[in-house]
Formats: sequence, structure tokens, C-alpha cells
Amino acid sequence: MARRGRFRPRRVPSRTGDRNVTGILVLQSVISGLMIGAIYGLLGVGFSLVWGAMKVINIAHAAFAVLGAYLAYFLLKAFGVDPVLGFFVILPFLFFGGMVVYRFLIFPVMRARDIVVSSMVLTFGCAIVIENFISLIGSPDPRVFTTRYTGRAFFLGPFAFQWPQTVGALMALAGMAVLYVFLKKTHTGKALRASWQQPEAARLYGINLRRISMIAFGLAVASAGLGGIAMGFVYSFDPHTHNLWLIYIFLVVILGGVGNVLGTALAGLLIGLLNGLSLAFFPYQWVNVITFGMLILILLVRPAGLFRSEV
Amino acid sequence: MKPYLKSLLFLAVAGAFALPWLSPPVYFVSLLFVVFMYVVLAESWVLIGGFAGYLSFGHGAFLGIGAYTTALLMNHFHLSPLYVLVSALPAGAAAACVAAVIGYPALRLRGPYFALITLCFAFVMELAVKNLDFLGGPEGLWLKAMGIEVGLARGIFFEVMLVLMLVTVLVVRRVESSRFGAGLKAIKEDEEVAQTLCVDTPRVKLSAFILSAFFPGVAGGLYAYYLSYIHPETVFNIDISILIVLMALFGGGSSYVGPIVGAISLSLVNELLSAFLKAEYARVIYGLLFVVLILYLPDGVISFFRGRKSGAG
Amino acid sequence: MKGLKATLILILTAAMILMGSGLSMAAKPILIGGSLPLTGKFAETAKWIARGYRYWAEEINKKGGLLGRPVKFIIYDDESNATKAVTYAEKAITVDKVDLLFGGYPGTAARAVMPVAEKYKMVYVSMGGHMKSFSQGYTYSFGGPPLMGEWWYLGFMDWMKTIPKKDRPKRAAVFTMNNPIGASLLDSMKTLEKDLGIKIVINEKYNLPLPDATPLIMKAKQMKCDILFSNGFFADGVMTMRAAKALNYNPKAIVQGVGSVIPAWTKELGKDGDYVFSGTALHNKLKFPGNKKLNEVVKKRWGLPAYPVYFGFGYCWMQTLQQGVEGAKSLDQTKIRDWLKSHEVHTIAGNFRFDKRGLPKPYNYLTQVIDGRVELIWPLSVRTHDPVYPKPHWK
Amino acid sequence: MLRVSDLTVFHGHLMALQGLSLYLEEGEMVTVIGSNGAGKSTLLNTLSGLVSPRSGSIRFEEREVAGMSPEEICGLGIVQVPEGRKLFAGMTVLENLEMGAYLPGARRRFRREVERVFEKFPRLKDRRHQVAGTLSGGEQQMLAIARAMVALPRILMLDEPSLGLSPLMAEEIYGVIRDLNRDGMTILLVSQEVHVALAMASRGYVLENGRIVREGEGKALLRDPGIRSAYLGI
Repeated sequence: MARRGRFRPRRVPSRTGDRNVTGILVLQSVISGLMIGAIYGLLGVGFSLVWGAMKVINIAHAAFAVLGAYLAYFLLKAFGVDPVLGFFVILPFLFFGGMVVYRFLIFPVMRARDIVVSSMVLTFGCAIVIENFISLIGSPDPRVFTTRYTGRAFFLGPFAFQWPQTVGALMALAGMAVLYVFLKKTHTGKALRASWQQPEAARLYGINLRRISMIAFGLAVASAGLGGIAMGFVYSFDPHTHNLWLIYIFLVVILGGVGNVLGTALAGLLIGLLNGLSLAFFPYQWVNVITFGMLILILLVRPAGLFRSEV
Repeated sequence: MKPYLKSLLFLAVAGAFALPWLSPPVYFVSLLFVVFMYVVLAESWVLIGGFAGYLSFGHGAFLGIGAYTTALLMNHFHLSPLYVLVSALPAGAAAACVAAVIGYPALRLRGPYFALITLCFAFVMELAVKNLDFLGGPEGLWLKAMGIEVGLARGIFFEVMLVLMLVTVLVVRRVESSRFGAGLKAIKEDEEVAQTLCVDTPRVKLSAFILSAFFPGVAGGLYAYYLSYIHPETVFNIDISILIVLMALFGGGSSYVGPIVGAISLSLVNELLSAFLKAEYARVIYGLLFVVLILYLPDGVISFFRGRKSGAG
Repeated sequence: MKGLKATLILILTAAMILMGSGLSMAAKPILIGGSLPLTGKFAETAKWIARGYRYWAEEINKKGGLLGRPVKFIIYDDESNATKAVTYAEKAITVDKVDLLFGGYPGTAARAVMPVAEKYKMVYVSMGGHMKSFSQGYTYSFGGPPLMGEWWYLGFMDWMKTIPKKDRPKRAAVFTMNNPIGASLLDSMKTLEKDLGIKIVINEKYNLPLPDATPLIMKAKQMKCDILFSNGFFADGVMTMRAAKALNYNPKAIVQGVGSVIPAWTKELGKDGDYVFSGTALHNKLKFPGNKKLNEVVKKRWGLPAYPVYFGFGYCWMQTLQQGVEGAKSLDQTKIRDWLKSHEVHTIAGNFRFDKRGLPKPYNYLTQVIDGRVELIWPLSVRTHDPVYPKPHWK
Repeated sequence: MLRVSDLTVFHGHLMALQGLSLYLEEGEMVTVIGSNGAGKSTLLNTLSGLVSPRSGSIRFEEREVAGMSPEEICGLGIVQVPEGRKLFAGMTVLENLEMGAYLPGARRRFRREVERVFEKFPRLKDRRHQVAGTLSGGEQQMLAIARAMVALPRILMLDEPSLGLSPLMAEEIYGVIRDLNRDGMTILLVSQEVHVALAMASRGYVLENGRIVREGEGKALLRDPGIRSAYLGI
């Protein structure tokens, strides 16, 4: 009890008599930190895509993620569909939903003097609507995914890999890989990159910016849904949760360089790593302070994010 | 300004000053106290966020710093609560000092990076205060209750907040038309060009940032007494920071009128919606309001009054 | 800019008139007002409290009302925001001129409203959450029953004393959320070392949201802690449980703070949520009159097997207030207060006598989740199920 | 082949082109010269559909193209090499070419076309996996032209192709343009380099403040004393 509230460096307990204990603990923290970081990365990639391609800051991105998690939850509860499979069911809904949102809400705002600012206010409104819509249709109760593999883990040496986290991280990695391949290898993906590097030239060669942006937005929403499901494997969620996720998304994206998919993914991992390391070395109550403090330092040293903003 | 408008405005201000003494339900006094506080916050924010284009997402933290400074001063020196009127000034000064420390390095960052660093700053402040027991830690701080009747106390603080609001508005208005303001706007347009035009950009930005932290600090001092119990989750809440930005942008962030319109209209609309609709419906409509506003007036409410058509760029 | 100011002033005046007049019409029923976090972070708890309030009103109106007058609730949504909670409390008091103020949730909002209630001299029966707010010298605030962090584990500690020393856990891992409720839960941990001889090996606080529970559990496992205190809410509690299961960490007992008493715990976690100990200040299986009927009502309306704890809290606070009013035979707040401080009230949570601070004698029940149901374990007189101890290993 | 008549274009409240008329026959190389701000780029952007005209008509082989989207116009074969090249700087040479052949028609013939283009610009072939932003100025201009070539142009419009290039490099680019014309490509060349442009082109138009002030055969315009004094400083 004496320790309550006082800041003291953590001592390695002598009773256990095993020096490796802390080493394992550090690595364990880093492993699970990295897995969670991968999910932040995926959430960030979609956000980054929209920001880079159309200068829209989509505050509702995390709300779409929560929506995805809820849809998957509904499928799981009502039909016993595993959330991983459930994603493929809801993917078209999210994709087309995103396209509709772009066409009727985002596109008309493109005429604003300051798209960044106007889109922020607009999507903030969207986020509130989505949050309370979920709350109305469902209820504000917190939810978690419960599948056959929740609360199970496999061990590699002394390190535990919780299945839900692992599945979430794998989903995130797969999602990021798909997005990366889409942008780098497919015709439409290349057109998307072209249109955000040189919108005018892109139009000259027949690229329809509105259609391309619509697809990009649909993809971003779909990836948010996937990220939301992955988050649902790690954290419980309620309609309000998106506020919190958004802050992490914001961090990851800016750290990784806006529009830089690879950078965003790496930044996600980095934040996971920072989190894991500080969990291992400092009192838990200081973890977030230290993570955010380190981010401030990183930003001050590298004022334009860690990675070059390229596409 | 047309003369009849001028007199109308004068009447409104005079009416506001008289309000607490016409024995209205105290709720109105309290509600307007909070609304005025938001006007102060959004108005100060415009100095750096609107004029200079540096979107600060951590401005709520200065409110918290002010609130905690006052609470600590009052509790430590056992001052009579009426001294809060004096102690609010150190609160503003404390916020300004923190702004100087944070702003010096942070203002080297541009665009989203500045937004992020201020967001992180607000976050760290909330968590750090929660973790430090000498600041009350997770328990928060209680302020000694006023020895006077509630209505009277609310009335006094209302008047002070009203004065603070007027001062803030006048200062921001003055800045807008000054050389200083022109420098800020030049920075927003193009910082490199501003530099070549002999604007000492680092100094101008920092001064604006410090000034924009001072008023929220003072407001925080008053706010602490309004609540009489403060907690990091209440006064350092990141939602306040975001609400400030939205209020300013909702009204239109590039002039001193925007935040007044934004803060007042958003607060009152929210209040009205909650009064007449079921909770979630009220929130849904509140959200739709932002969507519809931006669809029809992409540049904020004041663009409607100015009749300015957007899309020139 | 020109027409703007005039428009603004118009809107302002219109808003004032609307807000002022719209809601304070009929004076006949007894008005009970205040705010609850119906949206936002704490929405899920508040929803059940509001249902408890409304059901109480329904019941009493059927019986002919309070002091012969029907009762009516005015519940504002404070959006889980303490500032709004304060404004709405004042709105209820000064605009709606409510006859009675109802209690709110959660910790920080209730803490901010308590001074308001005191200033306006309105009796305020709420959960409080922690001793600190009851030691500020407020005379109109009551915890009837309170949800006191400091008392939360009283039942557990008492029961643990009945376990032979050799069977008791030896080493405790304590993880506590860093907020008012966490801090007051932590307060009660003193008893562990002093009275029970359980050594606290790990004592960590964390800020919500908990980023990751894996390292916590890993550490507890490696340091061979055989009892785990997870002093948190639902979200972090779930993560901790899941990590404990995944890492196959098998302490003799897991004690969870506030999260495990809400319905979502058993509903969402299923089997994984079993055997967790916690406390409560009221329970749907207590023998005090009224509980049975409430359970039936909740079963019929919302299809739950028994009433959720926050439904009970809402109902119970109103019971306390009702008895105060009926005892004082008046709506005079000071009379109600004085009556409550000098008489015993009878509620679904038990019979209370309030002390100077507005609190009953320290008490709390020990609960354990067994087969997806929250069962009462201690005191023996209310036991509904034998405790499962030590906790069976994870399957 | 292309007949522009009475074209009027506004930028906001400013009139950028007024009552402009010109025509282009198949296989011709026509140049539009004029000083900075005369409206040359506006003209090309209007023809490309980026800017829509207030009034007037643009007929391409008996079809009205004024008011069509850039996508449709590009599909018809009116292709522009924009001023300042506007390459997709973060993408490789090959990807830039793929984007030139974005539309389905061009895409189907991409393989064959890209071989032809590489034959013409062997240097691009060597660097096809290099990121466009890292090419030299001359190579970038070649890539810009190549990117337009794979879009299957029937009229190739070039906006200041020699901008920012060394004289030697500029000469090489003009050589390429002459070759293209000789192979039968219809070319509309917009340039401030009046001498070179007029010498190359079969016909020329002089644009001043949004109006055509003179037109005629390239050689004839070169000899025109007014033009000589205004644009050639002689």
C-alpha cells in the first residue's frame, strides 16, 4: 500500500530469483503491443488513403470501424458466423455504403474553400449520427466477440500468443497487404495514386476523379470495418468507443506520413512497440503518458512524421 | 455597422449585464455562463487556429491548467472564494506560460503535425494530472464553497465571465484588424512568403499562441469555481478541445464573429434539442446539423450572412 | 455581419422563452428532476437507472401517488459530461422548480452535483461512489444505498477470514484503474495485509482505457500471485479475464471491481466470466420485500432473468427518498433530510439508518458469478449459493 | 478535322478567350503562339474539357465536343501534353505510361503501343522501373509525350514542351515532335518560342489577350514585320 501514488522505479523482485523473468515480460509486452499496433496500422491506412487522395479528414472513420464491429457482432450472435467470415458478408455493405456517403456527403463539400476544415466538421456530424444510431438500434451496452478461440492462446517458447489478438493482427496484416497490392498493382489502384499526385493530368488521360474517389472512400470504409472487427477481437466496444480509436488512428497516420500506406502500417507497429516497451519498463499508470510523450518528442525531432509522405 | 444595430448590440450587452439581477431562474445564468465560457474558448482559439491556420486540438488543456491553478492557489492559501476574481489572473498567466513552453517547439510544426502535437499535449496533461497525487490525482479537487447565497454567487461569476468574454472579443477583433493580425493571416496564406515579407513568423505565431492560451486560463479559473469540484476528466477532457475547434469552424473560423456565432448557436441548439427530444434522437439530429450545415454552407454559418459564394479556389 | 447580430439576439431570446416556458406547465404532479448520462460513455448504466426510476413512479402512481399527488420525472441527458450534469441540476431546480432531485451517476458527475444539491438545499440520494465526497460536509446528500468503493470488498474480506489460513491465497496481484472509484477500491486493499495476511506482491494502477492486459497477467503469473484483484470497469475487466484464460493463469480467486455486476458481463463473457468475485450493495436475490416483484417485472418487460443491479439502484434511491417525504409529510427539503437522518428506511437493499454524513453503516455483500448468474456468497444469512473456491482451472 | 468557332471562356469574371476560331486539318502541324497570359493554356484546357466554354462550338469530325467530360474527349483522341509535364512523380515510368492508357480502348492496345513508344524513346525503356520524379528534365518531357502517345491520340496537343529545358534538350524534343508529325500525327503546338514553332508548323495563329489577332502559314507569319517586332525582337 505504501507505493500507492508514489512514483518509484519498478524493482525486479528478488524472490523469483530468475533474471529472465523481466526479459520475457518485456518481449511479451512487445509482442502483444506489435499485434495491437498492426490493427491501428490498418485503421490508419484507410484514413490516410482518404486524407491523401481527397484532402478529406474523415472523423467518422473510427465510427465506421465500430459499425463494422457491430455488424460482425450481430452476425455472430444471430447466425453464429465467425467475425472473420462475417467480414466478407458485410464487406459489400460497407464498401457501397462508403461510396454512397462519398457521393452524397463528401463530394458536394469538395467545393469548400478549405476542404480539410469543412470535411472535418461534416464527418464529425456523421460520427455522432452513427454512434447514436447504433445506440438506438442496438443498445449502448458494451460488446465483445466470443468465439471458439477467445481466451485461447498458443505458445512459442515462453511467449504467449492469444488467439483473438493473433487473429485480429493477421486480419489487419492481410487487410494492409490487400490495400498495398491494390494501390501498387491494380489498374484502378494506380489510377488512384495518379489522381492524388496530379489530379489535373489524371483527368486529361481519362481518369474520372469522382469515380476513383468514390472507390477509394468505399475501400477506406471497408478497411475501417475490417479494422473495427480486428479491434473487437482485442477490446470490448460500445457505440462511444470510436472517439478513442480515432485518437490512435490520428497518431498512426501522422506519424506514418499522410497518404503513405507503408509508413502508416509501420507507424502502427511502432506505436504498438512503444506501448509494449513502456508497459514493461514503467508503472502502468504512466504508460499512456510515456507513449504520447515519446510521440511528441519524435514529432519535434522529425517534424514531418517518420516517413516521407509519398504514395 | 448600422446605428440601429449598434444600439441593439449595446442593449443586448446591457441586458446581459442586468440579467442576473432580474432574478431569473439561476439556470439561465449558469447556462449563459457556460456559453460565454465557450465563446471565450472558441474566440481565443481563432487567434491561432483561425487567423494563423494552426489548428490547435489541445486548447481545452489551457482551461484545465487555469482551473487547477486556481483550485491549488485557493486551497493552498485558504483564500476566500471571492478572491477567485484575482486568482483567475494567475490562472491565465499559468496557462500562458505553459503555452510559451509548448508553443516554442510545437509551432515549428506545420499543418496536421501541429494539430497532432497539441492533441498529444492535451492528452498527456489529463493523464499526468490524474497520476500526480499532489494535484488531487484521480480523486480530483474540491474548492471551498462560497459563503454567500447561490444565486448571488452565480450572478457575480456570470458578470466576471461576461466581462472576460467582452474583453476577449474586443481583443481578438482588435488583433484581426491590426498589423499583428495581418501577419497571422499572411502566415495562413503562405508562411514562406510571409517570411520574405519581413514577418517575424516564429515570434508572431508564438505571441498569438500565448495570447490564445491566456483567456482560456482565466476562464478556467472561473470555471473551477462554477463547478466547485474539478477532476481531470472534467476540465482536461479532450472533448472540450474538439468542441472548441468545431464551434469556431461551425461559425466560420476566419473572423472574430465566427466563434461567437458558433459557440452560441451550437450550445443553444444542443440545449433545445435535449429539452424537446429523446436523448439519442437529440444527438442524431445534432449530428445531422453539422452534416446539413456543411452541405449547404461549406464555409461555416457566417458565410451565409456574408453572402459569400464558395468555390473560388 | 450586419443582420447577424440582430438574428442572434432574436434566436437567443426565442430560445430562452422556449426553454423557460415549455417545461414548467402543470404544477399538480410532484416533479422529480435531474440528469443522467443517457448518451455517451456511461449510457448503458444510466439507461437501467432511468428504468428503475420510471418503474418506481409507475408503481407509486398506481397506489395513489406520493402525499396523494402523482409523481412525474424530468430526466435530462447530460451526455456523460459533469458540466452538463451541473447545469441540468440547476435547470431542474430553478426552471422546472422540481419538488425533488434524483440521484445521478457516475462518480465525477455525482461528485459535481452534490455541492449543487447542498447549495440549493435539496436532498440528493445517489450512489456517491467513494468516501471522499461524503466527507466534504454535505448535509443533504445520502447514499441510500451507496456504492462505496471503500466498502466494496467488505463482504469478501469477511468471508476470507472464515477460510482457514492455510487455504487462503498468499500473494496478491492488484491492478487498479486510476479514477475515483479505483482509488477508493484501492483504499480497501489495506485490509488484505493487515487482517488476512495476504501479501500484496504487485500493486499497479492503470489509466483507462487499458491498452493491453497480457503483460499484467504475465507478470502476475510469473510472480506466482494466487489471488488477482482486477479493480476496474467492464472493458478492462473483460480484457483481464480473457488474458488470464489465454495465458492459463489460475489463481485461487479472481476478484473483479465494478464490471462484473452488470448484465453485459455474463451475457458477453459467458462461461469465461464465471467464478469471479465482486461486491454489491444490493442484489436481486436479497430477501427484503420488493425484490421478487421487481424481478418479475424485469423478466416480463425486458426478458432478463432478474433485475440488473443499476435498475435496483434507481428504484432503491427513490424508495429512500419516498420514505423521507412520507415521513416528513411534506416536500420541505430540510424536514425530509432531518427525518431521514433520524429514522430507519426500509428498502429492497435492506434497512438503513443514516449517520451525519448521510451514509448507512458500512456493509457490502460478496457476490460470485456462478453458471452465468451473480450469486450472493456472504454474509451467510443471505447466501444463495456455495462459493466455488479455489477457482477451478480454465478449460 | 477540328473546327473551333466563336469560343468564349471565362475564368470567374474574367474573360479568358473571346470569340476564338481556328481549325486543324488531318496531318497538319498548327501552332498557337502568344505571350504569357494570352490564353494559350486556357485554349488547350478547353479543348481537353477541363474548362467548359461559355459559348461557341468545338467540332471534332462533325461531333460537338464542347461540354464533354475530359474522359470522353480523351477517348475520342484529343490528347494533351500539359504544361510543366505534370507527371505522376511518385510512380515509375511504366506506371506513368499505363496511366496514359487508362481508358479501356487504349488499354487494350497498350502492349503494342508501349513497344512502339519505347522504340522511339529507348532511354525510357532503360528506365522503365525508375520513379518518374527522379528523371532528368528532358527525360521527363519525353515521358510526358510518351504518356500521351499511348493514349492513342488523333490530335496531339503540346503545351510549352520546351519549358525549362536546355537548348540542346529542347532541340531534341522538337525533333521528336517533327518526327511525329512526319509519321502522320496531327499536332497542335502551343509555344512561346515563336521562332521555332512557326518554323516547324504549317500554319500558325497569334493569340493576344484571348483573341486571335493574326493567322496564316508559318513561314509567312515569320516574315510578318508586326510579329517580328512583337515576338522576335527584331
